[in-house]
Amino acid sequence: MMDAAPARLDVARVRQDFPILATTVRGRPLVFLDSGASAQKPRAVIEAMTRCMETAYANVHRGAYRLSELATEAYEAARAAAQRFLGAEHAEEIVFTRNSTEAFNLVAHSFGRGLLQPGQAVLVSEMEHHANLVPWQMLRDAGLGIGLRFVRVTDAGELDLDDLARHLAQGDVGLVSVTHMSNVLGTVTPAAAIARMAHAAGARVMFDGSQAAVHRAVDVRAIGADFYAFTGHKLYGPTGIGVLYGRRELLSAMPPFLGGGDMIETVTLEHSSWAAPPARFEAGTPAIVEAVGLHAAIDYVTALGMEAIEAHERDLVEHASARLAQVKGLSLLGAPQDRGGVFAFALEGVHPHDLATFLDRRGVCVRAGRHCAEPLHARFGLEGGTARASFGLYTTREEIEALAEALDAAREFFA
Amino acid sequence: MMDAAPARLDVARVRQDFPILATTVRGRPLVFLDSGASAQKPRAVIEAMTRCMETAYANVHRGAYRLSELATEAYEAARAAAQRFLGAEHAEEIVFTRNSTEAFNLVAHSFGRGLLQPGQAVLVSEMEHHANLVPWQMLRDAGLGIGLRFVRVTDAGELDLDDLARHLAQGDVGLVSVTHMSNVLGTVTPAAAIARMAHAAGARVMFDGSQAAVHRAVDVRAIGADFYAFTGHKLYGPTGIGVLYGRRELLSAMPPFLGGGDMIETVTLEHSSWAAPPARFEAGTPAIVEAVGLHAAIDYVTALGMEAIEAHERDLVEHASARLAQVKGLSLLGAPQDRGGVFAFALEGVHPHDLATFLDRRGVCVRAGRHCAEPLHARFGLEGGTARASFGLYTTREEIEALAEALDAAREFFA
Amino acid sequence: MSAPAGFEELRDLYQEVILDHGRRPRNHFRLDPCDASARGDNPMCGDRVEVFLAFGPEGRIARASFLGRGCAVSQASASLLTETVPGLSPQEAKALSARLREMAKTGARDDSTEALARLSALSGVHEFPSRVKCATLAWHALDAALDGVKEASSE
Amino acid sequence: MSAPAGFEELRDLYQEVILDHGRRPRNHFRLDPCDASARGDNPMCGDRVEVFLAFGPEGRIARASFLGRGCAVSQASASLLTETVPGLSPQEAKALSARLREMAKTGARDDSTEALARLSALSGVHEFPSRVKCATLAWHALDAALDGVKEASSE
Ligand SMILES: Cc1ncc(COP(=O)(O)O)c(C=O)c1O
Ligand SMILES: Cc1ncc(COP(=O)(O)O)c(C=O)c1O
Repeated sequence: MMDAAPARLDVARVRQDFPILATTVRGRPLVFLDSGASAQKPRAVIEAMTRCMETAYANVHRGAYRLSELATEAYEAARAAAQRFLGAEHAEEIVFTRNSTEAFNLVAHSFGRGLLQPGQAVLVSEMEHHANLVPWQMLRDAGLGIGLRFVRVTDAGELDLDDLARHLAQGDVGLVSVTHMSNVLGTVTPAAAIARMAHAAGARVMFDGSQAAVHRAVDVRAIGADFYAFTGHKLYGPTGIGVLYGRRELLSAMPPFLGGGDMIETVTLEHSSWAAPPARFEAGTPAIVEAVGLHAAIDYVTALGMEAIEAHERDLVEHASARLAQVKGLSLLGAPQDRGGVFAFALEGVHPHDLATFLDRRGVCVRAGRHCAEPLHARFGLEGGTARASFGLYTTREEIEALAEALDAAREFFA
Repeated sequence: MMDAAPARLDVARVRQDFPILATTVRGRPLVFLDSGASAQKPRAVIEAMTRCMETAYANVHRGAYRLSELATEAYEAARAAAQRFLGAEHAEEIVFTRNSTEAFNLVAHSFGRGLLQPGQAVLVSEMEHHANLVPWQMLRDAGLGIGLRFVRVTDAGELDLDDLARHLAQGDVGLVSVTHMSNVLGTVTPAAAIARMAHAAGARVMFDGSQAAVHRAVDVRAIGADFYAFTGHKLYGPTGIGVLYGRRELLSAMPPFLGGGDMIETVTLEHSSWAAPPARFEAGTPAIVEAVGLHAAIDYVTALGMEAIEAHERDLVEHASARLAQVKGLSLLGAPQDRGGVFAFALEGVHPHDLATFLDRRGVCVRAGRHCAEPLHARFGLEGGTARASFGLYTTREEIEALAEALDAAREFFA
Repeated sequence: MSAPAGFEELRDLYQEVILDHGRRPRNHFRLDPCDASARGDNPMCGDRVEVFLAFGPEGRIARASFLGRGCAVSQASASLLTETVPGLSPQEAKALSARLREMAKTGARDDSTEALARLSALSGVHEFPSRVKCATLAWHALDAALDGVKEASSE
Repeated sequence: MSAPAGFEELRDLYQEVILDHGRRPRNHFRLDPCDASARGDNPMCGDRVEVFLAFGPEGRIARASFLGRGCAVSQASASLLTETVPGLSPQEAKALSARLREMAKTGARDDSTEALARLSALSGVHEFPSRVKCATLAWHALDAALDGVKEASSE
């Protein structure tokens, strides 16, 4: 590909990078439409992990020998890759966590207890994944006088910015923590506008980029994010590693989260002092091999180009919106203006679980349930859950066609 | 090997299972004597992870399709493997964590805040790794009225059981948390006796098995452990995964640790209820591929036989004790009766860091520093640290010889 | 029934009796008054079944009903339950419940009694591990109701 | 000196001047009274260097000394520092410190001044990334002392 502005994704070639896409399920080709729950891994990621374990493995930060230095360099190179990927100013602003969930717990603990004041409130939205809700409930219930309030979601499935403004106007909001892209509605939220509103009201802002960072180029400085989280396994990377971005002044002012080795400066039996970020927030032996794998994943999507990935997804979303509209009895959850590759839906007369089982028999993998977003489902009166199809960079129009046909067949079967 | 009671380790063959052991460092064969910091990975582990990602990957606990069921089965099979490995009664007593460090933080948080009472104290020892010290300091400093005291270590480097008895006699100890094997002294502690003493005094007991589980067969029921922790990467398994064993009644009575998806039962905006253990303590997408890798590691050491591994290590320890005694100017830290394959030492006139650098040039990897056990080094007046050689199941007598010769050379070089 | 070709395995799970009971659940109302009731929740998927029991003079189950929401399998299983347990003593009902759960897990049909033969339609679920809980949810609730517990533990 | 064969690279780090200053550090005492001092700690390995400075009438450094414990590299570096900075203004000393840290990282020798030529022995450390901090610890303490800070940040 000589000329590439913007590069188009050669999906057929891309699919060859993912060994699992060549496998079959009960003799049928795999149509994997659950990338929103976790994405498949390209060979580059698998091989980077293998190479690390076969040729350059040792614990990091500890040894005074070459192998350990190599491992440390690889680990810190992964941090630098995450820094570039998010457009962060400093590598020390990148903390490796287990996943997004831990990133929210870390901020709820260390920012929540360290920098929020009694009487202040955290503001999340009705469309949050439990990862960006339960840690704040636990903070609220810790008896520190920190409140928790909720920004409404419109019927179209968008963040209600007027409601956000109303909450901020109360003057007590210390942190706004909202998703950058809903894992149910697909809604991409106007992060920069939200950050401006939050900052104008004196609040800090955290974004849940678990979905967004997979589908769109993210620049935390352009957005104005104070914290930003994403999770490796959804970005075609390994399980067991996630990323928390936090602005340097904030991380530096925050007390630690977990205690143990590597996060300390000095330790006596009676007292410990803390290392500077990011070490302060990375207790114990980190997910070294997984960091190396995440680095490979970041390199992989960067080489394809986040713009090309986004363009491909926009094409899929457009196609899927049109095609799913033709499926009789199907109703989509939400109709956001800016949608990433996620569609949750109900099929008349067919419970989502029965539907998922039926589709699975045709090799079509979708998820059924409430997708760790129970309050959102309650908001839309869908306590029984929805089925959800979510796309990855390897998803094709043909797969969307296979889904649509299978939906028609399911309706007939269960009628 | 037809007859095998107890099986002997065929070390030459075992070494072929570890790709990295065939590599060279600056043109010299790798003599890896830092397994105590992190062990190398056998091909079986690497391949299990690769196979998972290439053929059976999806998120767990969530999908109603075959691939996700397979991933869930693999993840839960890893839990069952850890259960068998530790001799636990129930699979639900196994919680997957990132590493040992997180296991201690989990217990400090959920047992410490949930089940310890104000006025009670936690008892750790002077030889603990920071992972089993700093979380308790943080608990002590949380203003809950929970104390922290320290059991002395004898000059020989053993746990002072008389001092333990004295502390327990005060009647306020709620939890004894001590190492099952020191990562510096190599001391294997009498876990069953400690548990009996603790229980007789009405205290619960937790063991740090990060080192012990690698070197000895562990049976948590035989020991009488209430909690037991180990970390995957030291057991020839992946980074990013650790294991916490907790007795069912205790785990069931404990509040959660981190909040998010999968650890909840129901969630509304205002309130969440918790899932039963172990899910309650595993928030968010777990380290799925790493669990599969850990399973392979457990199968690997189990197939070799923990007894055979222990016998091999005892042979190495005996040999090393004798051989290192011949090195001029070398003094070993501690002289425990029961020592696992770990030797920390000082070489007269050579600082540990200079020593490690020197040894590295001969391909001999040892660690220098305080090995995340600053208080222990202070206890022995070794604020400047020690050098440490630690063995794995692939360590040979020849490697100990290489170490000893390199030590002689170092002394000459720096003299 | 115009199922596409190649879906024979689906028929193991969605046998006609399941589809029928799933579409038109029997005894789908609240028994009021009732002597015992309990709710079963599957938090993972949001399925919910509440089972109501009325006992006859000798302590046998006289009537059973349920309310709930969920997939065809969970609703059919609850519906079949309400048809099957009347006439049984609490012990017999619990034994039946245990058999049912066994069938759902292993797929072993059991035609030794008429009641079991009818319920054997649910054994097809064993090929679908993530769906086993759908088939057993109502039976957990039954056990809880017989034990005097208000909420079934989800196993 | 009977270093075994094949250890030429080690000589890049442990040049005679380093070994010498490491074995017999110069100015290894507490300047008392002193005008400025600061401590540098490397928590990872326990190395510690405290640098003491006395200024002359025009504000130039008149005398320097240090106390500390640590490896040959960190002690030699501190010892060389105390020999090199007397006579420099605070600004000159900080510029020298920056050059030293650059050399330690990149390995680039600098013989443009006599002081730099002497310190270039420390440039060998660049091949040993985990040891770079050993070579720079005293210089961080120097910067901190000149800034009036009591503890050097470990970079
Ligand atoms: C005795 C002991 N406890 C705890 C740990 C901490 O293990 P991890 O860093 O994997 O959490 C280690 C290893 O560093 C150890 O040796
Ligand atoms: C929007 C969103 N936030 C948070 C998460 C949690 O990610 P993880 O389970 O990797 O912590 C997910 C994925 O499950 C998600 O989609």
